[in-house]
Amino acid sequence: MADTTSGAAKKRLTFADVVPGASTAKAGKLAGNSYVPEIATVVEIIQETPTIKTFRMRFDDPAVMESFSFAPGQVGQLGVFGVGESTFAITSKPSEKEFIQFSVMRAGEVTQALHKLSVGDKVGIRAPMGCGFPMDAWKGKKILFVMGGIGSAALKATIEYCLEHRADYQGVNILYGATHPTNFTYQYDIDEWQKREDIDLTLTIDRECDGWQCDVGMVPAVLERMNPDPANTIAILCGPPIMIKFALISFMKLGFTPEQTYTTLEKRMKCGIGICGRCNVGPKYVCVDGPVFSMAELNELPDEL
Amino acid sequence: MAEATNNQASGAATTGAAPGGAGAPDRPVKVVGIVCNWCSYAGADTAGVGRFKQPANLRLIRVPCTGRIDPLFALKAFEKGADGVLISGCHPGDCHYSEGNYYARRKFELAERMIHHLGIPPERFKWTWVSASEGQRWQKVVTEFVAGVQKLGPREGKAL
Amino acid sequence: MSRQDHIREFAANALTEKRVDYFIGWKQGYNSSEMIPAFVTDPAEADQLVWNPLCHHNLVTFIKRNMPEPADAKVGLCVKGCDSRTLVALLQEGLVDKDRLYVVGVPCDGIVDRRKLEKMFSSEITEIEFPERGKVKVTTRAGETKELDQKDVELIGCAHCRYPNPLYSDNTAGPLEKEPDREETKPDWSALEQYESLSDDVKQALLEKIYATCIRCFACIHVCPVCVCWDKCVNRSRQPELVSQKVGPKENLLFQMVHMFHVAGRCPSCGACDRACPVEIPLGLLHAKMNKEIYDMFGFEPGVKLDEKPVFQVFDLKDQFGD
Amino acid sequence: MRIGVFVCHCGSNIAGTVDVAELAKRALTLKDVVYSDHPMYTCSEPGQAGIQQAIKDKKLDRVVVSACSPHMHEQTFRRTVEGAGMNPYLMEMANIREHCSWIHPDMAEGTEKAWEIIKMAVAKARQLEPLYANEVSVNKDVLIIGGGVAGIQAALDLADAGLKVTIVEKETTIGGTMAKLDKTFPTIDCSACILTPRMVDCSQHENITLMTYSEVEKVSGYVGNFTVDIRRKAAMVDWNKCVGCDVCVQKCPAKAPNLFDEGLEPTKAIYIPFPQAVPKRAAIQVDYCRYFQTGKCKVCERVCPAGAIDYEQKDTSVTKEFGAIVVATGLEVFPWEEHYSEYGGGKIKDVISGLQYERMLNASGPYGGHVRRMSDGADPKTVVFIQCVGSRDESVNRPYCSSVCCMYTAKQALLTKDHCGMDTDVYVFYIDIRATGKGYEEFIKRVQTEFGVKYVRGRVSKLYEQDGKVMVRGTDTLLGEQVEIPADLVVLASGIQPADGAKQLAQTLNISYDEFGFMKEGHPKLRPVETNTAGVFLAGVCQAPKDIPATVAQASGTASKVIGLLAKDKLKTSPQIAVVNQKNCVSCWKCIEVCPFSAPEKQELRDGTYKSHVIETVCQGCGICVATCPVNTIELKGFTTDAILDQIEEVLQSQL
Amino acid sequence: MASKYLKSEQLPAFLESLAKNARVVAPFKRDGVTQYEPWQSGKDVELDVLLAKQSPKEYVFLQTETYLKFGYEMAPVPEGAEGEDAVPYETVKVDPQNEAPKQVIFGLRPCDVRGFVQMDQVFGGYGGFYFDPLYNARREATTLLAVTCREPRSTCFCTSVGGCPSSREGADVLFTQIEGGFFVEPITDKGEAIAEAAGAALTDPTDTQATEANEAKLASATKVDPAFDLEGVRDALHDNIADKRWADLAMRCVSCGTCTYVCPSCYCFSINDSIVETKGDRYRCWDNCFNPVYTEETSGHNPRAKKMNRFRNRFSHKFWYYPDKYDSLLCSGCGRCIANCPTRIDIREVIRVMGAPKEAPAASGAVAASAAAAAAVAAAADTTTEGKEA
Ligand SMILES: Cc1cc2nc3c(=O)[nH]c(=O)nc-3n(C[C@H](O)[C@H](O)[C@H](O)COP(=O)(O)OP(=O)(O)OC[C@H]3O[C@@H](n4cnc5c(N)ncnc54)[C@H](O)[C@@H]3O)c2cc1C
Ligand SMILES: Cc1cc2nc3c(=O)[nH]c(=O)nc-3n(C[C@H](O)[C@H](O)[C@H](O)COP(=O)(O)OP(=O)(O)OC[C@H]3O[C@@H](n4cnc5c(N)ncnc54)[C@H](O)[C@@H]3O)c2cc1C
Ligand code: SF4
Ligand code: SF4
Ligand code: SF4
Ligand code: SF4
Ligand code: SF4
Ligand code: SF4
Repeated sequence: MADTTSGAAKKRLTFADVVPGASTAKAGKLAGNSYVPEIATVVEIIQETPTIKTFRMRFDDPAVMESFSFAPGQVGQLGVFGVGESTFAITSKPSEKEFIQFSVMRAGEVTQALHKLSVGDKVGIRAPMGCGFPMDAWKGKKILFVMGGIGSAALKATIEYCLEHRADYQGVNILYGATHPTNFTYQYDIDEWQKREDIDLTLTIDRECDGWQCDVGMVPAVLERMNPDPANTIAILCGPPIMIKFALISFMKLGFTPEQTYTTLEKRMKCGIGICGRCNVGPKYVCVDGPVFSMAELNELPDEL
Repeated sequence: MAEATNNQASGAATTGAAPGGAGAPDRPVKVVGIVCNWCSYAGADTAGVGRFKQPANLRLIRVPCTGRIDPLFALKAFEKGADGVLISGCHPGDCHYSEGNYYARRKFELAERMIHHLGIPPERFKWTWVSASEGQRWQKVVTEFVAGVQKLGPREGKAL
Repeated sequence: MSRQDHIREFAANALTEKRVDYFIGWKQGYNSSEMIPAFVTDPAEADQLVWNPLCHHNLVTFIKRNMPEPADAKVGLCVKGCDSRTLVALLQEGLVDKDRLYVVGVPCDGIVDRRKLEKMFSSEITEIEFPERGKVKVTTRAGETKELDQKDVELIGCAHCRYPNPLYSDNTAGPLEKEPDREETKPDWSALEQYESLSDDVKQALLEKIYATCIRCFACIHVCPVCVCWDKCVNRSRQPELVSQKVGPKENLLFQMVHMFHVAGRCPSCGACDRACPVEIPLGLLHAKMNKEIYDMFGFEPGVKLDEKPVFQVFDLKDQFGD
Repeated sequence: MRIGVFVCHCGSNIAGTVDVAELAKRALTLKDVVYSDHPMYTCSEPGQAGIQQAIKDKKLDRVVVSACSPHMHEQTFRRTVEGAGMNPYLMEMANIREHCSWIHPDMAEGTEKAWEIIKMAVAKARQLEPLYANEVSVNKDVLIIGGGVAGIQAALDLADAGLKVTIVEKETTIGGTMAKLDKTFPTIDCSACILTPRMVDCSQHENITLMTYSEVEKVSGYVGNFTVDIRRKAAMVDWNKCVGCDVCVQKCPAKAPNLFDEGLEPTKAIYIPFPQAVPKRAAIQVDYCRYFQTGKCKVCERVCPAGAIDYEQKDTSVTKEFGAIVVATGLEVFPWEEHYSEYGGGKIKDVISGLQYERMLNASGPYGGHVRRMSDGADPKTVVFIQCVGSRDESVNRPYCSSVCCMYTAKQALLTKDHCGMDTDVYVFYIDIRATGKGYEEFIKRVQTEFGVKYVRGRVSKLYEQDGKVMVRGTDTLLGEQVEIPADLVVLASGIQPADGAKQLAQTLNISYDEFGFMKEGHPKLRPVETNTAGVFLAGVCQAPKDIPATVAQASGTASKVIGLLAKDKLKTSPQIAVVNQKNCVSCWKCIEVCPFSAPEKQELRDGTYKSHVIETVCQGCGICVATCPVNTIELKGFTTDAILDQIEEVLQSQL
Repeated sequence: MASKYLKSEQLPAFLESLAKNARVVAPFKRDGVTQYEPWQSGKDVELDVLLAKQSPKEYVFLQTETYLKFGYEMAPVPEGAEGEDAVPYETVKVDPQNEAPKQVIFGLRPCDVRGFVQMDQVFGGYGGFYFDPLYNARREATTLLAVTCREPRSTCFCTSVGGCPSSREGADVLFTQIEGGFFVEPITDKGEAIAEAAGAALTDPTDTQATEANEAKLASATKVDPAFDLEGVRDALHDNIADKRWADLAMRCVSCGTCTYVCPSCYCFSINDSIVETKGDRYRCWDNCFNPVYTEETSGHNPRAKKMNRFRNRFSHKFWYYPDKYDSLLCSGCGRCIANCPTRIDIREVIRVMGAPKEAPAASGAVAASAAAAAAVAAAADTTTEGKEA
């Protein structure tokens, strides 16, 4: 996470200090014009649910595609020229080199425009942004993913990361809820996960439905039924605000501490680089300090989620 | 106001087309027409069927009812550089939705007066009624209106 | 009892008797030259309330959609003549809940245009007193003191005010002011004449100059009591994008036209927008013209009769315009 | 997005003055346009097949057909794209024929304009969204409001077609105006003879429910699914018991005005309008009833053999569901007394209205068909008819022609001669004679020549009493001289106007009406029996003045429209309607205020706040609410603000 | 760097000399309203009115700034192509914009300058954050010529937030009005260059002039009323975050955002696209945290839905959030927000109430001359004698 309080570099930087293309982590952040998106072409579109589509895009500049890397949990600004940009979690596998992937729920203006895209159309991408999950620090722990609806997008890359580095983690446990069987994203992956021995997957839908074989009930209730052991576990939570609210209560009931419970925040954002002042919750900026926060961090902030 | 560069000056920057020089004063005027589907659009059709010649300066936008037309569309057109705006619909009493044009005429009347208040000559804005059968009247309305606008010439570099 | 005492006494009683949870009036700002809206909840604070010709704020603004919380709070409120018309306009459309309001009407004999005053002195005005009715005594930071006739420094609308006495109130602070004979006299729009006489080109140039200075701060819209959509204003919407977010004379003027159309038939020219504009754009020029034309078209004055509907929400088969 | 553009030649209709091939080529430079073609006749079989092929091959997701007016072929091409699996509302037309090639003979000019029209259509196409028609199930019951001849005719037609019909009639009996008439023009056949059998049919038809002495109070819902509250007024008589024997009426001591007889002679407080009433049931006019006024009497209760009198009866209300509603509320005679002081304003006894005269002529009327002076009961020797009283008269705000008065006056003039003898002097003051029906003109001629009725062209300026006569002073405009006729009886051909309460009813039904209260048809020529509110139809004089043949014809026309509507089990509603994005709704309710169809309603959300919501099936898609909503949070699907603005920008793009 | 003297009559000539190489911006009065505007010869600079209505930030941080132009093109279909090849494909060209004409702003007050200093941190990549090329290009091309305040207004409180009416911090040159002209102190290299370019318009000052300037500075510093004690404000805001008094204070606010637009240090913005057919631009434009839809998410959920939230955010940002990030304040005490707020919301009052530790309720009325103010006066005296690198 960015060092927000250091106030270290007290000298005003000039262009001379910010050599374009510099490669150290810090200079990389400072390099170039962070407002200018990279152009990418849509190479594949997958209709996940009636309102969610997954887009795979390839940067037009092969060098950019090649050097692109991100940490699980990081996000990007995906935009349609003429309509605008919006923030989305990167949902490709962190090791993926062929394309960058986002899953977009149709909501407002930009998402509507994205949903109108066809293969071959151009988009602009600014990524990666924000901080990912401290995956290294979690080595040797059990990871419990609790997600609902489009929240799965935010955790997709992280799940993939855990599966790719399965040996590093003691357990991978996924609880995924949707309103209706047709509203599960990544059905193809789910089928895959269900087959794997080393993943504990629980699917649940809100209400009974014909032909449904897995759990029924709201995520928090199912979570309590699952009764996971908090010991040596990291819980990651993502979904609609109402789900988060009640799932948190369940977690606390189950004995999880705020320090071991993580979530990724959604806030409206524009610049994505900690300037425009839109996504802040108190002194924290979701775009640079987040979107990943532990509950312990959030408890320190004003009640403006 | 700060910068009068292309950044702040409206519109012009968007397309990159040079505003000032383009459109010598003698270019044909461009008139935006917004008409209701049931009467005036059909009236224009009737004029077409009757081969009633009209000036080619008008571009029509079809909406269901004059009641659908926000007077701000006219202002928006002027903002975007229209030389004239024509709005037409069913005669009062003939509205397909029975009341649309009664609301509309109040708004258009105010719009017309305010548009003049903004310094846009009244000849550049007209609202009227043309029924589906009045092909000839459509021709007359269009011809006269366009002639009036053409007489004033293109609008260049105006505030609105 | 002076009007001010009346207001104080009324507020104190209403708060003590719990008839209202809040009382909104005016009080002194950071010095005696500025009055500001006051929200009193404690009867003991009622003596902060003031009434004088600097109390220009239209307090109806505070009850339109962002009525003090909780949602069932009862509110006491002072209104002047022009303010009351905005209240009536809201009531006409059922946009405020009468039962939650306790309105003290304050008959008004003119409000001082502080900006007019500012332009008369080179140093900052730090003190304004009213030694007697109709007189204004101004003191500046440089120590200069001057006594002026109130009529000379009043707001532009006050000279021809047709409704100095509130048109809707539950209680009146003191005796009524003298009203003009409204049967005899028509509304006066002479202030517009000079602008109206300009040529189209001059008008355009002038507007361009005026609206170039607007910074789109939205103060005008947010203080407007009859604008009910301030938090969802279409001027800020990108879907549809009726007005671009860019600033420029065209966009700024268009943005004002949006506001104008939305308050047409509901705006009584209370002038709140005009006074709120930090860059002093004469917004009243649009609203006065609009009201003039509406009067001409329908013989309608906004916010006067409770049982009327704003003219653009209704129609009349007999409307006489159009061809 | 992948748009295909098809620029039609329309033979030489378009290609003659517009370079279609060039446009098709240029179209490919537009953003999102991936395919273009210029078929010879796009609407032809091969033309449509070409579009469908391109949709499949080129994976098009929007289609722009640049051809004729959408009024011509929008439906055609919607079906075309639908046939290729595309949503029909993703097709947009650019009208380059009626609006371009046919009116601009110059090729260069025409091509340039067509190009911009196409660009606008493409701009709009980008904004199009797939739309899906809503299906609603249909209730097959029909409500008919008004039991005059119009209502009766429609009811019988519908009932015969197997639909369940309910007639709501505000009087105690059906029959309406026609039941009051004596003979009918031009055949002079007896009105009752032809009407009463139909009234009886109504009461006996298994598919017809009569609800007389009832009124419609509230209507909600939409075509196929109306919910109607009907209030049945208390008659103070239990109609299940009443057998219509008339004993109570004979014994009742209290007099009351007889409205059926147009007030000629009083009836009793308990009354049955006329012997052939259907249903034949008694009702008490409480305002005149001695018991209700003084608390003593109860004669009727004592004499009623069926024990049907019930002084405690209260109004009752029922709620019923219908799929369609027919309005047939008919007419009312123009209240001339209030407007014509020059004719004595009702103070001169021997001046009566045409309908009163019908009652006088009627054998079952108060005088058994005996024509008499109202003042002294004497036989009249001179009878003067005055036409256009309350018709075609701006000064009383009745500029329209009542359409039946010329004819019924002629009829009454003829009957006068018949009843009072050929030696009776009969004058008719007229302005014009309107006799446009079949055999009507001939009838007038006969009245004039065969029966010697004297027609005087001119207005009567004054009626006044002198020496027991009514002096008729007027001008004969043909001779250009003043005339003054001492008359024994003067009959005013008072015009007709919509029934009392028609405007309120129209408001309840949400249909429009003109300033006089005549209900408005959907289109004066093409939709004469429909209204603009889907599912509500008109029959008879409630729509406009007309005579019985026209009334009956219209009623049958209406019936066939209703049958057509209800023949379907499901109704498809247009998806091009308004939707509220509730996120931004500020609950100002202006949309509710202005919608002519009351489609928007207040909807309570989960958090207890109210936001506007447009009832899909009620909305007609006019967009008035859209232009009114200050926060622009209502969108009219298919005509979104963004689409309109984009078109404006597209037109002016070269201007910027 | 040597101080200079500029005669009042020489001011136009001086500005003229600047205008040769750069655009000159200065406060002018138009229709009774003083605003920073591009200078043209013949216009009289307005220095009597202490503060222009708006801060000069709009000249560096533009209210609307197009930073990207783009255009879609459909690649033409090669002659005779068939099948998939015949389908035109879309390309998009982007053209980043970042023009920064040279400019000199004359007549800003030290608090205006301080606004830039504070914004510099945000945009300038302090603390390892992003470096904003748009702002910085303009900032580098801008020279700031500040003028010492003579007659502070009743809304001024720079001394309470660590400033002073003659502060040199951030300015390239400081002008101080004295008898007959200005005492001119070039501070930075940029300032020095300006002084050089001015040539003969500037003369060497006499000692009396230097003393006079000193006195003027001291006098104006003492004229600024102390507003509050900065000590502990940050922590108090943190502790008071859920305090009910926030709602009471916000009551009178109409949530318009005027305060932020006139403020020299508020910098929130929005990014929007506009397009007509195939050509469009992406621009950023001012926005503000009082805008009710500012934080509203697409679902309709708004983290700062209430006026109170937004109100609290602005003041907390200035005295808590920003300090946590950049170790200084985000307010220069210019008082513009007070004077231009339609209901005269007083930031001093807000900080007095909410910035006071919970247990010790704020003393009503003005705080006795605070340590910070005293220090500021002292500092002012200090800086006059000897130029200090900012
Ligand atoms: C860190 C992060 C990760 C996200 N990941 C995903 C994801 O993987 N898949 C997905 O479908 N959605 C995701 N979202 C939500 C997504 O950003 C919004 O649905 C999207 O911005 C809606 O934009 P719009 O243009 O369609 O709506 P509009 O209402 O038209 O948006 C207008 C502007 O508001 C902003 N905005 C509005 N709502 C939000 C919001 N909830 N979050 C952020 N910005 C907003 C955007 O900047 C947009 O430009 C994520 C949000 C954040 C902050
Ligand atoms: C004096 C006179 C003479 C005429 N002579 C002839 C003639 O000779 N030949 C000819 O062809 N035509 C004649 N006409 C015209 C003829 O009467 C009409 O054409 C015909 O009666 C119209 O029928 P209707 O069903 O539309 O209306 P009506 O007969 O008026 O029936 C309407 C019915 O609706 C009922 N009603 C009204 N409002 C409501 C409500 N709100 N709720 C429920 N029920 C309601 C009324 O009580 C009435 O029963 C004459 C008319 C007049 C006035
Ligand atoms: S208050 Fe003035 S500056 Fe602000 S938006 Fe309104 S007109 Fe523009
Ligand atoms: S627009 Fe201005 S004058 Fe009119 S009501 Fe609103 S604030 Fe008052
Ligand atoms: S579009 Fe609006 S006004 Fe028109 S019918 Fe539908 S809801 Fe009513
Ligand atoms: S007009 Fe618009 S804002 Fe007002 S209630 Fe209707 S939908 Fe809501
Ligand atoms: S917050 Fe107010 S006082 Fe502080 S710098 Fe901004 S405008 Fe000036
Ligand atoms: S503090 Fe004042 S200027 Fe700022 S938003 Fe509130 S009312 Fe507007």
